[in-house]
Amino acid sequence: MTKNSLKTGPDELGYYGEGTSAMGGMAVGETLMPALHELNQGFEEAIKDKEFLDEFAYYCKHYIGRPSPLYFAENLTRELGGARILFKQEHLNHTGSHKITNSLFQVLLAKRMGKKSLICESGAGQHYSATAAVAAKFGMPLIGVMGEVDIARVNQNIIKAKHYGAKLKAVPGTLKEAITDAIKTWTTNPEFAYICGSVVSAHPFPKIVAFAQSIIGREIREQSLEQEGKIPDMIVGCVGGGSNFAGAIYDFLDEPNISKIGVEASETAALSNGTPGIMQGMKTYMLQTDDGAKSLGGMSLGAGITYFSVGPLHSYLKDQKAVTYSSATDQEMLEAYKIIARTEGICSALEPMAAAAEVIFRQAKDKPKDYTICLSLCGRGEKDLDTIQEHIGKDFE
Amino acid sequence: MTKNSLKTGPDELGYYGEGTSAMGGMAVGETLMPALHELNQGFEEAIKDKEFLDEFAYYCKHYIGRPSPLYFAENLTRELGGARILFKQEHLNHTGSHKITNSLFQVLLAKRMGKKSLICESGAGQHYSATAAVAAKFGMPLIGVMGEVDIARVNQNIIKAKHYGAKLKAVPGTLKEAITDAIKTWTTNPEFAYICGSVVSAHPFPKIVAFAQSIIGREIREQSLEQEGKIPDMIVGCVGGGSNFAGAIYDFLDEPNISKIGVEASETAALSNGTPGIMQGMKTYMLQTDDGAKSLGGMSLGAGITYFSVGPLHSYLKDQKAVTYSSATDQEMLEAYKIIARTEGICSALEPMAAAAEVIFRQAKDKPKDYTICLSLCGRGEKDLDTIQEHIGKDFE
Amino acid sequence: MSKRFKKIFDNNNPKTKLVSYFVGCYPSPDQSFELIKQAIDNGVSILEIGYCTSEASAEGPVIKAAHDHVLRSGYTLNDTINLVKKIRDYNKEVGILLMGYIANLYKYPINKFVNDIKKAGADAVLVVDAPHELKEENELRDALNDNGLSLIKLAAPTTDQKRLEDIVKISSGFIYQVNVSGVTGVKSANEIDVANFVKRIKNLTNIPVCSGFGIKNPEDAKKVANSGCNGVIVGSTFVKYIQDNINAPDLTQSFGKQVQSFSEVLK
Amino acid sequence: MSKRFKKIFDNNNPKTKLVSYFVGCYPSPDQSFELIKQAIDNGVSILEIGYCTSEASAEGPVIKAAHDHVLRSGYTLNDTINLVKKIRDYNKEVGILLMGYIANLYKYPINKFVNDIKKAGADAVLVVDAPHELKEENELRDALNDNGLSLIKLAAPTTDQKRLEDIVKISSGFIYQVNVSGVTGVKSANEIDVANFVKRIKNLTNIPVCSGFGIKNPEDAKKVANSGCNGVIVGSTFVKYIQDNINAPDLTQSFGKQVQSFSEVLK
Ligand SMILES: Cc1ncc(COP(=O)(O)O)c(C=O)c1O
Ligand SMILES: Cc1ncc(COP(=O)(O)O)c(C=O)c1O
Repeated sequence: MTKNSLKTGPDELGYYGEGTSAMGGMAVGETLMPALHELNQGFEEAIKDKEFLDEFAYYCKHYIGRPSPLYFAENLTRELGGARILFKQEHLNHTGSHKITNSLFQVLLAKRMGKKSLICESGAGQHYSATAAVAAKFGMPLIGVMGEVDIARVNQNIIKAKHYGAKLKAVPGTLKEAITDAIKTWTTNPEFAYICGSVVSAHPFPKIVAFAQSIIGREIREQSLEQEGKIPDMIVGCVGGGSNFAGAIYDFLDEPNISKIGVEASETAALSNGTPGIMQGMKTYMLQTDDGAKSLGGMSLGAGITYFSVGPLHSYLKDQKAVTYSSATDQEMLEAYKIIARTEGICSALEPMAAAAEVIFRQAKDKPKDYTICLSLCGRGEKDLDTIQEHIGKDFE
Repeated sequence: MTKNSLKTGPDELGYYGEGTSAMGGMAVGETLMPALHELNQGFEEAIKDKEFLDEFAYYCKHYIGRPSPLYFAENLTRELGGARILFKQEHLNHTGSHKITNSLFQVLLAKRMGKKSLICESGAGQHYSATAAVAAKFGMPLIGVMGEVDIARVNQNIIKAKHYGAKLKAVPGTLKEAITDAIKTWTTNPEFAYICGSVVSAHPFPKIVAFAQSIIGREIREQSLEQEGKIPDMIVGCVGGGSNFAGAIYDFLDEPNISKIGVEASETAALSNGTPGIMQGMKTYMLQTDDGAKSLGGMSLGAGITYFSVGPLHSYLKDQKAVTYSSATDQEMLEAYKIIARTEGICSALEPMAAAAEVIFRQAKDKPKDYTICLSLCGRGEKDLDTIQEHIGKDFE
Repeated sequence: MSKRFKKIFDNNNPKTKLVSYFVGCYPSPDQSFELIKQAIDNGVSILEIGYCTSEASAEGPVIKAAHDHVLRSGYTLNDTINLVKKIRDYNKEVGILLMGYIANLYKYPINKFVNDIKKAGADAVLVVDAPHELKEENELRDALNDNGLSLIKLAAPTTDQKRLEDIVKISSGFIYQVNVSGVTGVKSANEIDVANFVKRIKNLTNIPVCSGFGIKNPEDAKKVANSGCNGVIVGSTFVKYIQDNINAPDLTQSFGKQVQSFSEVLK
Repeated sequence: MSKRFKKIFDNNNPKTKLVSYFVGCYPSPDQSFELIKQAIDNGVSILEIGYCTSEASAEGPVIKAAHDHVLRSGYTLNDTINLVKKIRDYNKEVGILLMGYIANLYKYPINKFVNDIKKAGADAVLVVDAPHELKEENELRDALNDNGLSLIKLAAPTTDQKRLEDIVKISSGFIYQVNVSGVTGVKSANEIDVANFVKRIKNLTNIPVCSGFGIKNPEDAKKVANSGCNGVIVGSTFVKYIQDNINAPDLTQSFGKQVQSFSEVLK
């Protein structure tokens, strides 16, 4: 990796980029700083340990079911009449989303570091149920923090996590409040391992999560070369904190000829509508009041992408103009859901439908037929069925 | 294959075995007989067509996500202290069970035969939602028939199938009534393709479904040889109609040193408690009144294994003493669910928990540590969460 | 073929026979007997007496409800065979055909069944879900033939020429020509289709053809009779009449008139 | 270090300083000013004036509720700086420290913030989520130093020796010794742990040490004072008193007594 590579990762203090415009960092209370440094050291050691990486690869294959297929969406392609669309089928992973790869990695890391208990936050509950599954598998107790709004809308994940033996802490609000409270819970128990669900929060979490999820992009490269004879021309993924998309594009960051589009929920489009700020442990783009006193942002139907902020890597990539960021509305997500259910027989989670909307409504149609777009289909829809029924149930009658 | 192989399949009229004790056959009305013959011919042609088989393999890999992993259940093994337990992770398939492999195969076959519309029945709704997904993918309309009791308990599958564009026909009762009504619906529309969900009904369905699902056993062989250095000593699967278990054992039928145990729900244990009879298109063991006028059998919590009868292949294998059949109670299934959720972080469907109960409570403990048992974990639990919560929700508090 | 069937079809009066289906023992053995007597007295030439099974796969909602009623009431195939005996005692000319599914016969078992119904005075059997590909069909057919009884075979709109030839070859008594693809009592028959189908069969054989499914009123019966078939089969329409009037005190009498309205047009 | 802080800690009376935390502008700027005046009048040596942010990650439920109230009411960091100015106008001796999160300072931005609070009469700043690893901490520390103001650093029970040495090195004013791992106002401090921790810091530096978190009553304050620290920090306990009595007409007076009950034991 050259000095100028976008893949060099953050510096030792967690900054992506240099000078005052650098993103990331470590903005947490003193109580947690030793834990973060310990984690960073543990991570750096672990990824040099072949046995550890083999263990991660073993469970990726046997427990998660990786690699997730790269699937040519023939009908959708035909219907749109433009680019050739590939789905990266992360929804087929155990527990139903990309999240488990990260949970698995961090829990293995925690185990390696001798940790005995786990904490996590969650938006859509995917990270919670995934971490709970892995926690059960490795015999570690877990406390998950979630916002009450999300708990109500993604109930099945809560029940599954309970069956795996995890304990839930409910706080008012959504993912944002869950993250703040998870940090408080960690501050109260700094000897626990905090299993962060996306490329967000203080260093070294963005680095660790991006590392764990970068397997997605490496699989895409290998599968696309094998199946399509070339790598995709464009990669599109939804962005809440940004982990599935970071994972999908990481391996391709130094290939500027590959277009990369990250799609946020329009109600919480930090990269399109936000400004740099420092909250929840990191400097990054976010929706906030001018004085930085209050986070802002509405509610999206995509529980996992209802997040006023975004991982610092994405802010950096935006500033570098290496990646394009856009947003999609609830209406567009629901429309995309319908189209993909009907054409491909896939009941997707709503979050990746933000990315699908970008592909369907804005990217695929006017592209030539040999142009390939890889869409990160990062979650299955069971958790969202009630929400979908409530909003567009009548459309299916 | 030798004449005496258990894998020779049924004869041209659908009989497994010879003489009056032969099982299977074609007991349907005249209206459907031409369709069955046409289907048999279509099937025999298709499986000689390399292109067709390649197409099936292609979608198995990319759409379903096959091969499903063969997973060493380390914690469960440790907890039981006996045999080494492997899970065949069929629940990781798209739509969440083994059923989709069969749906895919039959829909591809229907397409090859020029069929334009589809009918299916379903118990747990897994076959319905799987067939609906595949039907959407190949642009064919589908009518699914389900019992009202099942519709109420596995509601998510109904909603997903609706989103895929399928139409539901509700009939009073459970799987048994759904099968009878599906045959009526087919009789009314004999030009439709009937996509049968298990190794049941009239010839050639048992043969076709066993063929499609036998990929499970071939994967088990290959994975077990690669991972374990040997094939499993025992294979255990739940039996409703018997397709996942048939698929798991088919490749091993001529290897008598491999134990094979099929586990029914104790309320509808046709093989343990039934007698031969002819209903729903086939001669097989079933629960019925002495005069053959009425099917019998109670209700199991496993919607997909609440079936008074069983596929004729299994009746044949029972009579041949080639396979052992047992049964598990609701209580045992729920206990097994809890143990597997807690030890392995897997939220399983209830049906395979019948097989898990056999392994956990009756097989694994007293076996030596180098004895391997492969459990067919053929469905994920989301569809059953309400039922589980209702019955043992308090156990998780 | 039984002598009785031969006599029925050899007779030119009525021109087209009225074949009528009854669910045996519905709504009870006694009422069933009274209704059937009315049918005989009002011009039915052949009775199809259905025995019941829970998984009947060719019955529409009307006949299914009657089956369920009989099964719930606990009446069995034995009760239906007893009913046949009573009918035969009442009338020596009417043709009697037992109709149902293979499930019950297999358990009876088949040889004993043939013996028992012969003794009771039946002429034939029709098993909806026993095509000639089924071992038990062969067994049943042999036993019936050995006893001078007929196995009535079905020919459906989906039956192709080759298959029709096979069916004709093994048929005796008459051929039950199914007019529509579907369960009993739902779809209506199309006049032209019926006529063509009858012609197809008549080209192959001299065995009488009775045409059934979808006949809802005397007008339908008349139209189907015009197709050239030897008999018209009315099932769900009669069962439904009984169902709809089950509590009417004059059901038996009014049912007789209902039957007559069909037999009249077939003279 | 500001001259004022030096003077406060050089003075032997009171033996242990009472440092008290207020949510700036809570429940309103005027009431906040009145309450703080009472605090000054009843023996508080150093005031921590908190400014609010929605994602405060170290606050327990009591202080969080107060923050939320202030944010909902629309009072800003500017209002809190104005409050500081009024306090300074009222009293020249009391130490004033602005305390909060980096979010608001980053947007203010930092240089302007330092200018404005210096003008308002503040002595120091404490930023909960700005460890010395953070670029903005460095920027803020430099600006404060340049202006003769202090950046108060935290030392936590989790802070290891190496890190403590680094913190001590960059500290000025005093060191905020956090007694428990956790958010404000929940866990209680353990006497022995506190004493050991104070000793650990004192071994490294002469900079005063103020000990905070988990002090719920005068007795706790006394025990913590016995550890040898230079100041005792009371936060949630005072905020909770205000919260619980928010509608009491004599809140201001009774709050003064409440403060006095703490300052008394520290003399
Ligand atoms: C299905 C799904 N997709 C996407 C996301 C967003 O997370 P990220 O942006 O980190 O990929 C979530 C988070 O919960 C999710 O559950
Ligand atoms: C999860 C699951 N397992 C098992 C079964 C039983 O089917 P079979 O016996 O054909 O494998 C079903 C049927 O619906 C099912 O959904």
